[in-house]
Amino acid sequence: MSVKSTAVGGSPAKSRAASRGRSKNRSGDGPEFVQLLTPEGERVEHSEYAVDLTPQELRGLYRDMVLTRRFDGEAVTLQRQGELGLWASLLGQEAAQIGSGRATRHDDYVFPTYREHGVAWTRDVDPLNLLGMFRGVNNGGWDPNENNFHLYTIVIGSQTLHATGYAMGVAKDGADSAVLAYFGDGASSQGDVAEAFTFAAVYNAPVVFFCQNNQWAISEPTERQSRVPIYQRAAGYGFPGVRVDGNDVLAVLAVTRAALDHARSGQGPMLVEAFTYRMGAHTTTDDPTRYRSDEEREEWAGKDPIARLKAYLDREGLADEAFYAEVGAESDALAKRVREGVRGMPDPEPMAIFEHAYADGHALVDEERARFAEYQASFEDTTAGTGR
Amino acid sequence: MSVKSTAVGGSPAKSRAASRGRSKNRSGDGPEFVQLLTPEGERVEHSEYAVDLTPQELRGLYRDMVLTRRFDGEAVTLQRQGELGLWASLLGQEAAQIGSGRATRHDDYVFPTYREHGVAWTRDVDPLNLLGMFRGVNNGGWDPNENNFHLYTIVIGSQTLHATGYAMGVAKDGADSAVLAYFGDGASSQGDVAEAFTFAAVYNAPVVFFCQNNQWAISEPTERQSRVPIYQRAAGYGFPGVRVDGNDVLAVLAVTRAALDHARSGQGPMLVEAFTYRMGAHTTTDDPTRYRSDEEREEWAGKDPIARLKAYLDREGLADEAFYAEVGAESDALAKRVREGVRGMPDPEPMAIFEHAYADGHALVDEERARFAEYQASFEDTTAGTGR
Amino acid sequence: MDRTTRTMPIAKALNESLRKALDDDPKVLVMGEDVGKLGGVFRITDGLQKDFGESRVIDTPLAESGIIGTAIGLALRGYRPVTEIQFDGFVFPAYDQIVTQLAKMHARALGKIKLPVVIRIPYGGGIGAVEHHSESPEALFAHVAGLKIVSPSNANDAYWMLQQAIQCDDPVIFFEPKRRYWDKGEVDVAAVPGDLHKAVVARPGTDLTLAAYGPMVKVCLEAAAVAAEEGRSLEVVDLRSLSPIDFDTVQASVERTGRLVVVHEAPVFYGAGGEIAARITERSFYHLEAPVLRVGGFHAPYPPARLEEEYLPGLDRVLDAVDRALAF
Amino acid sequence: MDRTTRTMPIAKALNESLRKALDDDPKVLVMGEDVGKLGGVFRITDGLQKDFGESRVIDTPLAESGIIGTAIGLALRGYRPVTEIQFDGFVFPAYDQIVTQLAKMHARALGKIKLPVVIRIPYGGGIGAVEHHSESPEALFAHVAGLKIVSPSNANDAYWMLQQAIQCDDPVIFFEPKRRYWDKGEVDVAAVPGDLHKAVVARPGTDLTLAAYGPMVKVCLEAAAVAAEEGRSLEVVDLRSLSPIDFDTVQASVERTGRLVVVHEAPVFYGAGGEIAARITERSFYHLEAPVLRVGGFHAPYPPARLEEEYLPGLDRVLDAVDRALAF
Ligand SMILES: Cc1ncc(C[n+]2csc(CCOP(=O)(O)OP(=O)(O)O)c2C)c(N)n1
Ligand SMILES: Cc1ncc(C[n+]2csc(CCOP(=O)(O)OP(=O)(O)O)c2C)c(N)n1
Ligand SMILES: [Mg+2]
Ligand SMILES: [Mg+2]
Repeated sequence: MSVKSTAVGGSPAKSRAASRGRSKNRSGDGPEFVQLLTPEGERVEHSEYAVDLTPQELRGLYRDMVLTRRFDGEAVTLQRQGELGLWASLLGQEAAQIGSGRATRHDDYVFPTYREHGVAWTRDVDPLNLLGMFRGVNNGGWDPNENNFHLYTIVIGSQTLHATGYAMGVAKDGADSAVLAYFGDGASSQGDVAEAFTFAAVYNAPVVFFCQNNQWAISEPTERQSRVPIYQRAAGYGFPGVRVDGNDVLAVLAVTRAALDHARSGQGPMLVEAFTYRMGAHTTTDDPTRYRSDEEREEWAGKDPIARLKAYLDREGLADEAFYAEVGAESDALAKRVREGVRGMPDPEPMAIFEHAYADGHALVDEERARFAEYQASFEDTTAGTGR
Repeated sequence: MSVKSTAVGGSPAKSRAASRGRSKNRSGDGPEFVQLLTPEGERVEHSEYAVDLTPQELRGLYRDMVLTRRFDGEAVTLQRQGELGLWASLLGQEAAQIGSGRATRHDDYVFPTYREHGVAWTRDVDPLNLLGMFRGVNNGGWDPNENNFHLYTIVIGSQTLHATGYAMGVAKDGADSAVLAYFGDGASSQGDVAEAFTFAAVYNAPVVFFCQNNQWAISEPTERQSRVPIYQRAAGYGFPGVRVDGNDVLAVLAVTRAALDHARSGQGPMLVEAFTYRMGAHTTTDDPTRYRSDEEREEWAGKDPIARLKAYLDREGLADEAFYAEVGAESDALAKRVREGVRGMPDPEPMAIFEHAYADGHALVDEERARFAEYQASFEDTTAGTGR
Repeated sequence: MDRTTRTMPIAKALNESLRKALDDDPKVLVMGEDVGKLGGVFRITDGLQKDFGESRVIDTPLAESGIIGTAIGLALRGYRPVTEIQFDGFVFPAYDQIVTQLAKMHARALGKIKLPVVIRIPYGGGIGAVEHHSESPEALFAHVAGLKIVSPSNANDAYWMLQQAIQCDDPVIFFEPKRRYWDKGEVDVAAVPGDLHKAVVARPGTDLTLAAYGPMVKVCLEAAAVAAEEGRSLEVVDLRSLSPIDFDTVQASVERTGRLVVVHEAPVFYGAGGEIAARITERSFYHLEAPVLRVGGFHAPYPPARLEEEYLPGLDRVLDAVDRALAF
Repeated sequence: MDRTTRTMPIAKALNESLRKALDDDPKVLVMGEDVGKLGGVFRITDGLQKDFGESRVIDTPLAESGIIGTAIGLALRGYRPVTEIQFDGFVFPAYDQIVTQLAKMHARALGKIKLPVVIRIPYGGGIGAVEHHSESPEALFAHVAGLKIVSPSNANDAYWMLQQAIQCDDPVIFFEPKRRYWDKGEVDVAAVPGDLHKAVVARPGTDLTLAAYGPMVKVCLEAAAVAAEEGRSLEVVDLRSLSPIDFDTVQASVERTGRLVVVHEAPVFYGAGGEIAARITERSFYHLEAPVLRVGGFHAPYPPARLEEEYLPGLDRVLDAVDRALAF
């Protein structure tokens, strides 16, 4: 009696080396994922996923990625200058974010993590809004319903359940919108994400789970979260999963659009794993030299999503210098607006502490607010010798 | 651009009917599971799983199942008589429990839910110990290390993580024992179970997850938890899953033994789904007529695990009347011992409330204990007229 | 008794209240484990799925974090989910979603979104159940800003407070005194209810105030009756709400009686009694003729059923505290 | 300063304490997110994986329930896991495992098994962080029987209390005052430590007692220094332990000074201050010349970083409460 290489209906019992080895899980090359644009910018076809974009649309994606990267870089600088308390850079993930964000319709609803600055851009969220929480003037604070873009969520994985519930509501309403829920490779380990898969499957909710596998959860490589590619998890919950080259904006767009269509046509959830790389530090307080090699980063620099699309545009003659210059100028203008905007961002009033604890009021909050106002006022009358 | 029936590397995007339909998920017939004994008691072979048991071993399994069922029935009666506050009957799940329990070695460690009375039997746990918590004299209370059988766990799914941690420890110790973690179809939805899968896979822990899919979580059928068979979940976490006919004690034994061997030989976790049926109510307080049909129950009565093994024994002439008579007598004796034992089970002393809150003591507990003792003592001196 | 008033057990009052909410507002949903065909393990949702359909009365997967997490999403979509947690001890898998998401999301959005989610939790002991079925975890939620916590003690409050909780735009945890489910009382379905968070004097008295909520109100009323025979006049305040707490009503009572005993099933250590004692002592320092005393659970896991009578505060323990307070 | 005494920041003292524990007992494990190569986001586990290997210093998947749940299993196997929760606000996914399993399993087994699991949690505000990185959830654990809760305020206590927590056979939640990580103090690695759960008088005084723990001890000591210049003598008690609480030491202090102010970062409502106020008032009713006052967080979600100075109890708010207590 023994377990052969294949259990009934299950996956092959992989050898320890194969299932846990770094190379397999992390390569991301080859036929294992959907790719429409090679790192060299060559257009390739895929049997199932296709895009047919106008030159203008292609240039639009390029512009989105460049502006997003510029905004992100500016935020890193602003953090260094002390204007922000923290920043979580998306560097390297522009294709994953712009491709998926541009796949959404206006009536779709997006649930981000804390790093989806590029997705926010595609949803017309003012970049300045994103900075408030990193500056420490609020904990989010934009109106999620204005652009159907939910607040950033810091507790890992939680938002996948909110997205699923929202999608259940969409289905109840009989609407044909879809919901797009972002999460990371690290987040894939959280019980909440598994519960979201279960609820989405059981209620056939129109939600697409979009995992940006940037291969790191702070200092932990993806092998600390899973010994098989994350997209494979979906099958076990009864819905399709697919891995896409996350640095290929065309492939991400094609796959996400298909997944959203799948969801909105009543076929239920789908999981997309965008295989990409976090080029920067986890956040501005992180020091990646402690846990990963320069070579790895260099290797991924060669797969840069923006350079890749530019190579394609140039190869096909779809963009000229004037276009690049214009995007450059737009970037500069954006950076300037962000810089000035953040510097002019006022600190909240102390009384804001009490402002939105409750929608319908709470007697204790009222009492504490009144006492605190009194206490604050007491300083105005006195000039305490002890510096009190 | 569309999602075809097969996503890259993912599972087929099932049609709504197929993936959510009751019939598919619940049939359990056919080649979808490992079976070595048909409901009629015919021995069939399986390409991967085999058992070769002596007549004595076969009779042993029969005896285990009969005694377990008798004990369980006695407990139901005791509950009706008010001797127990509650009972969770295993009726119908004897093969799943005896088959898997008998697959364990003495040095293996078992983490049950609250219904594994048959497994406890195979681990030599005194049945009377199991009754304490249902009588309300303790919350478990046996020494888990005496038989490597952990306490019953009531909060659904929690124990799968304990089992995984324990297995991580076994691996650290370099021991070749395995750990067997029970859970239900309902439990498969809990985030903790998913996290257990993740930890077990990442650390290659020697743990076998054993799901008794008895098709109901109180009043909810398995479709409320999953739209595909539960064993399929394992593949998405990178380890093998297999479904076995849970009413076939030989198949359960073979598959569980293979899975435990798989685990102890360093190949990591495995998931076994035993497809079975809860013949009784969820617990003695439940009323299953509110949510399921008599026909369903009748259909499953035809697959009775004990009748099935008996048919085989009789067909092959492996047991005679004397044997059955002996088992009957043993059952009667067991029932009597249990009945008398439970009736003689003393209520705990009030001061037991404070007894084991902490191992190393806690000042407040000491203070409350002392005060309570004083308070209790005060009644001894007085005869209050008001009935106080 | 006029036509709008009927006598019914608390369980029935809750059922009718849910029915009315489902009837009045198509956005109200009921969701939880076994709330459908079974009608919940306590039958509080009995018959609702039959009448309102599976899309409004939803049997969920067995995952509490999932229940609350998806309820949040449904609320974001404009629904008003009324969730059921099967027993007190099973709310903890959802604790993260409740404390870090549900409680904080309105503030996180600077008020731009609302989270009208109700979490119904049958709580407390006294029903002879196994582990995790008899706990009183209310303090673990009341410490957290963004949540409102209430607990009715009688059928009329059960009916109306649940209506008000569902209408509230904030998340409300609705603790149901499970061992009182079968206690009957008059429910006036036409009465205009008072403030959800206001305490009421359930029995007036002059010598000492007993403050309690949920299942302990009955014990306190009984204690007051016994004490009355002994010539002592106890006032009983039914707090009804644990966040916010109506300190004004308690203070007014204490300033009449001069003494306060707070009673709850939950462990005393870090429990509601401490908060009430601290605040009332601060407010009424010169009125108190004795320290505020607390009667409640011990600092030990909830004991097995055969010990719960000793563990739970009963008449004797309440009157013992009354004696001690009066002896001060 | 003798040879066994060295000056180091709290962070370093914790690191050395973990190192010593790993050295002394092969059953001790360190586990958590990013505790390996990175050495933890606060570098408390810096260098430990390098020296003790991946099987004793374990980077875990990103799942807090999994961390505590598997730590329980490891403890059942005879290990002594010292787990790290990355920030206070991320402990809640593990809340169920902590409250229903870790806290209760020893009692459930009638004492037959032990659960020597330590949960280290950097807690509190003041570091300008984003949401969920500045909370003080200690009361949410202290209410639960079966857990022990401690929090050091200085380097020597950080070193020794962590040693003692690891040696304790009960689960201990070890709250580390993250904004004091870089505060230096003398650590005597040879001193025989006192009881883990004993409070200490950090500064003697006669007019009023300030009781605090963790990060607020420093604020109270500063307040006492300022008050001294104004001619007021404040005694500061460092509680060190929140479950159990050493009420004897607080009581003795209060019976000398007659007044008590409790200070913590955590919200006042249902916080540790309420428990202390209630109990000390009961014990020392006739000694108190003023009600016990509490200074702490408001009943609102922890605010964004630019408001935390207003939110957190500082010198001024402590002295304001002192003034009020003395004016009574
Ligand atoms: C519940 C919880 N635990 C821990 C953290 C701390 N933390 C913040 S980001 C992060 C890693 C996230 O990794 P991943 O999901 O891959 O997303 P990425 O940062 O790579 O985008 C961790 C551990 C958290 N925010 N929430
Ligand atoms: C966390 C939690 N939620 C809810 C419950 C209440 N409950 C007890 S058993 C049960 C159903 C369990 O179903 P399953 O896992 O299939 O096991 P079975 O009872 O069928 O053996 C539920 C919901 C619980 N014990 N724990
Ligand atoms: Mg990542
Ligand atoms: Mg079941």
